[in-house]
Amino acid sequence: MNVALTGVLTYLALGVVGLLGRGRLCAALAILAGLAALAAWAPGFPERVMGGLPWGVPVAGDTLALAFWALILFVHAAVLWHERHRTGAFHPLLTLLMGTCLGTVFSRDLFNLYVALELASLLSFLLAGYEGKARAVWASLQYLVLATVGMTLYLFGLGLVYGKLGTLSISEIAVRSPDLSDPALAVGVGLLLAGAAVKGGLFLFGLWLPPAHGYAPTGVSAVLSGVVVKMGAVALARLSEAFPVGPVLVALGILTGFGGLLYALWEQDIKVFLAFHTVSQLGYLLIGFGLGGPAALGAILYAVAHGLFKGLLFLAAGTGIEGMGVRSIPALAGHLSLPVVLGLGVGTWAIVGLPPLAGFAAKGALAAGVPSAAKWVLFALGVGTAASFSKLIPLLRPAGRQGGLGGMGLLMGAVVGFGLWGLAEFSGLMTPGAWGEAFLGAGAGYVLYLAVRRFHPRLPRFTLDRAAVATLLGAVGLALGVLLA
Amino acid sequence: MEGIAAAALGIALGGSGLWTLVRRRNVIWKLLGLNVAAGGAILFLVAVAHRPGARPAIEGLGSGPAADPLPQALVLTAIVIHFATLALALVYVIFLTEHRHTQDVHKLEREPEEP
Amino acid sequence: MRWLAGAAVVALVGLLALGTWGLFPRPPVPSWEEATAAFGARNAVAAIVLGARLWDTLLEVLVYAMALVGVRMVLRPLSRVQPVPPVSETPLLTRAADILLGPIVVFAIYIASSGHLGPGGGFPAGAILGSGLLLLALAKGAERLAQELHEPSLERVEYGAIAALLALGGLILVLSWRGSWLLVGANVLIGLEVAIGAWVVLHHFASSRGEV
Amino acid sequence: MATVLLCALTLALAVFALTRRRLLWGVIGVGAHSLALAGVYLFLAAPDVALTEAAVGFALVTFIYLLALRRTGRLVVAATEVYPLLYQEGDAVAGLEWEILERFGRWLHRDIEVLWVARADIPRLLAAGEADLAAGGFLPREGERVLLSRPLVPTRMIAVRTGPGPCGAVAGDRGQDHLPPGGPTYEDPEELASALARGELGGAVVDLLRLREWQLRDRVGEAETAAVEEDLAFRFAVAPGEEEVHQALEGFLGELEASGDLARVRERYLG
Repeated sequence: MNVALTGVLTYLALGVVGLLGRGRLCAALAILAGLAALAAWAPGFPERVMGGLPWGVPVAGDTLALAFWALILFVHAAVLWHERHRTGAFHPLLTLLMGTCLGTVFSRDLFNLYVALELASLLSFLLAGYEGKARAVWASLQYLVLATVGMTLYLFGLGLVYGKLGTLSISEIAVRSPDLSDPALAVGVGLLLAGAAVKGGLFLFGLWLPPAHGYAPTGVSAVLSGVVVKMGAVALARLSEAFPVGPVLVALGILTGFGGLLYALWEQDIKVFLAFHTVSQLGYLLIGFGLGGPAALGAILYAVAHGLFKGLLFLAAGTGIEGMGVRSIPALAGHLSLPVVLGLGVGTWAIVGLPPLAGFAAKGALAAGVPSAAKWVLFALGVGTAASFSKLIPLLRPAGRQGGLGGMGLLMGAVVGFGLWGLAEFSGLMTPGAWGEAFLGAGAGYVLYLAVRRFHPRLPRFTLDRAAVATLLGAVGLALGVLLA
Repeated sequence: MEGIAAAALGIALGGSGLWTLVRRRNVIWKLLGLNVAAGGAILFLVAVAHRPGARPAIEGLGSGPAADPLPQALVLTAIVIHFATLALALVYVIFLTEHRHTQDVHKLEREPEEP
Repeated sequence: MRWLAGAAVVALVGLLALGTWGLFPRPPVPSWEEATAAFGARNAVAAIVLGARLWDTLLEVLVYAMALVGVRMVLRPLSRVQPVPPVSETPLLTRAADILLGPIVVFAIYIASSGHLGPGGGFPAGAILGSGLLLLALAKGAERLAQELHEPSLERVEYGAIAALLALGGLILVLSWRGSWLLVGANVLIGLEVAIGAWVVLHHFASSRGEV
Repeated sequence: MATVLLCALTLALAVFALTRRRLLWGVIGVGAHSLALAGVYLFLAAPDVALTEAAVGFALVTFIYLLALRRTGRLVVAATEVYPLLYQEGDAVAGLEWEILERFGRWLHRDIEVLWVARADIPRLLAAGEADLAAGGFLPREGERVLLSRPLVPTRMIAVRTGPGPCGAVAGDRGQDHLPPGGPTYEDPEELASALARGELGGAVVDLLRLREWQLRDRVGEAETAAVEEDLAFRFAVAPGEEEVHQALEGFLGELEASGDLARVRERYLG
């Protein structure tokens, strides 16, 4: 515990020192310190109470924390390399954000999770509005309003849960196996879930996410979609460890998965499209965390894989937009340079789940751990993913070879490496059945794309008022769901 | 009695604040509503910490049962976090008023002229 | 939309009331005197905020500091070039500010340094000091005060305070050091950070205003 | 018991604050509510929370709201409709004065909000700080303390005669001063016009612009303008406490006049 905590404190301190100058150097040092700390606590550590009993914050270095530390440090390194020309507060803020995420994933305390999420989101929106564009600032303001709604709900839930159980430690709550038929507890847990769902940007709760991520600077989008959003999913996973809310989480995951896809399918702005897609991919994580056991392990793997290839996709898309000055997918077609096309291609191949890249391995690991009914849901989500990503096919025609790979190279290597490691690790993936299923899903997705691309349905736009009402209704629904389930 | 009254007040504040949030069109009004709602949630936590006839959780201050210190400590954190978020939100409101000349949510939601 | 919003709020309030119903009567609080004494405090809330849950407090201080970074980042480019005149030139206000500032500073220092013994702590102390500075700014003119409080060095002090707090966090959380001097140190550092922050926010809000 | 009463007071303050029309009152009300909330915390044996709530939740939050309002606050304009100065067009506002107000708002970086009220209510709204400006068909009477801008559109009060019968006017309007004793008054110019059209009245004391509006919409037929009572001008009126706004408005109108824009706008609406 001490090593991990020292690592996080060093990370944060280097971020703060970086605000005074030499931000990039501090960021590099922080990554090194983080790597050293990770290596020192690598196999994990059992739960300990930081600060001592009876009020301390319990932390543990479990598999989830381990996987996320590796992901966070790697993505941070790639983005640092990709955005190395940036000066000023950019890199220190990024370092602080990544340090916060490192601290979030090993926390096992309801209130500490909330504080950490609050800091992470505040930092992400500083970074999203970094370039001072009115649109990004409006997106950030919307987010701040909705996040405060989420915080209010979360605090009410915390009051109910703490009032009933007298503890905030996730493990201790789990040991007491709380009875959710008690209305106080059920409503409290529902509100906690709603608060975490707002932070995580789930469908109907986090409708701030697509604009905020879509209009952020390139490297920031990669970090936000790759790492930061998943902190909300981590909080939900922790909640499901404490309370028996697996089915609610699975339902939320299905809703999020298909809801995000619905919006991604027809979106033409490439970065907003990718952001909607992040929402839909959170569905996989929630289904995995909700089912627990081997599925949860699959969800962790998928979180890491998604962090790598979504980061890659955002870096590629952002580089393309910066070079061209336009954002819509048809306008970008045929104007992208070779490195960008390579990045988009590898990312798309991976996210659709085709072998031998990371998406295939992670989706395979997830599917291996779920019951057969859930397999069909995952397959349908995969088809939808393939359908929406078919839109990017016209972009994959390079128009020149200027520019370098930058941080994309690092992420590309990781996507390939992760995929090959997965193939070697999970014996079930090296079968013709698994490969056939993957290609069948991609093919079905392409056919679906051909079928739907002529329609242009007018999906309801989520204004701030609607998003706020949706959040409140969602919270009511979750509380009722927990109460009645 | 005091605890129940305070909890009820907290819930009522939460409700009225959230109602203001969803009904008003001006962003600053929305933030005011949120302010009241968050205050309600914080009061709710303090009400949960309270015990009938309790004294503050400070050694040597009065006698008898003390209030639960943990929620009170959490609330201190929550108050400051809320203030920080609010300050940032108001700064964004100033920025938007400067650039878009309005605080009306419906007008802000229309696409801005600049790219 | 209106009905939906009303239904959502009413349902939420109803659910909360339903949940709260089951909370009363409240069980007794376990004894905390020993744990408080272990941290060298008499105020249990201070022992939690500055000791057992210093980790939360560190993150919270960072939240506060990051909000300040945001305020600076957004408002600096919007600042007007022309100096803002003092709100009022009346000698009464200036005199009152001069007389009040001393007690305010003393009170803030008292609250910060005795927060582990009685009610108080770094956050209210910093906020009170920040409000006192605003009072002074109203009397003297924000720009003049801003010149006297050199902002770049304030910024350095602020970040230095946070770094020191993080180091203190290492001592308390990693090395398990205990003692009332640690709590006083943490409270004073937090108070410093909050006061500077409050001043920065208020000053930026006040001086980057439009023509009226 | 004291706690319960304080809780009730806190809730009442919050409800008071959140139901105001004017943001400034909302902020002040929420500030008072926070202070009462700090008192509740004191009663709940949470002195630390009370202190923090008073210092952060009350002092700092109220300060930043007030400063933000000073920076961005909207200008509230209390007005009565009069074509073509200030009138409603569907949901939107239009007219000569609206065009000037909109440009003034942009110049100040402030939103403009128009409250449509009865003429007689305007002085009260200005005095209570519920509105900053008055516009539209507002011609201040003797003894109404307001700060006046420079004249925008010249007009005059006239007595209209359509037949035998008493003479009417709008309540609180300048015309009331010239009304023969016993003449009825109406809340709304529209009501006055209908009374005139129904033949209940033999005449009215109104301003020239109002008469022109009625004639354009055929509300009065054979009208004789009986006597020229007084030369006046339409202008903005600023609430008595708002010297800063008044100065800014005068400066802005001065610029507008010097650049010739004011004349152009006048030309467009009045021909």
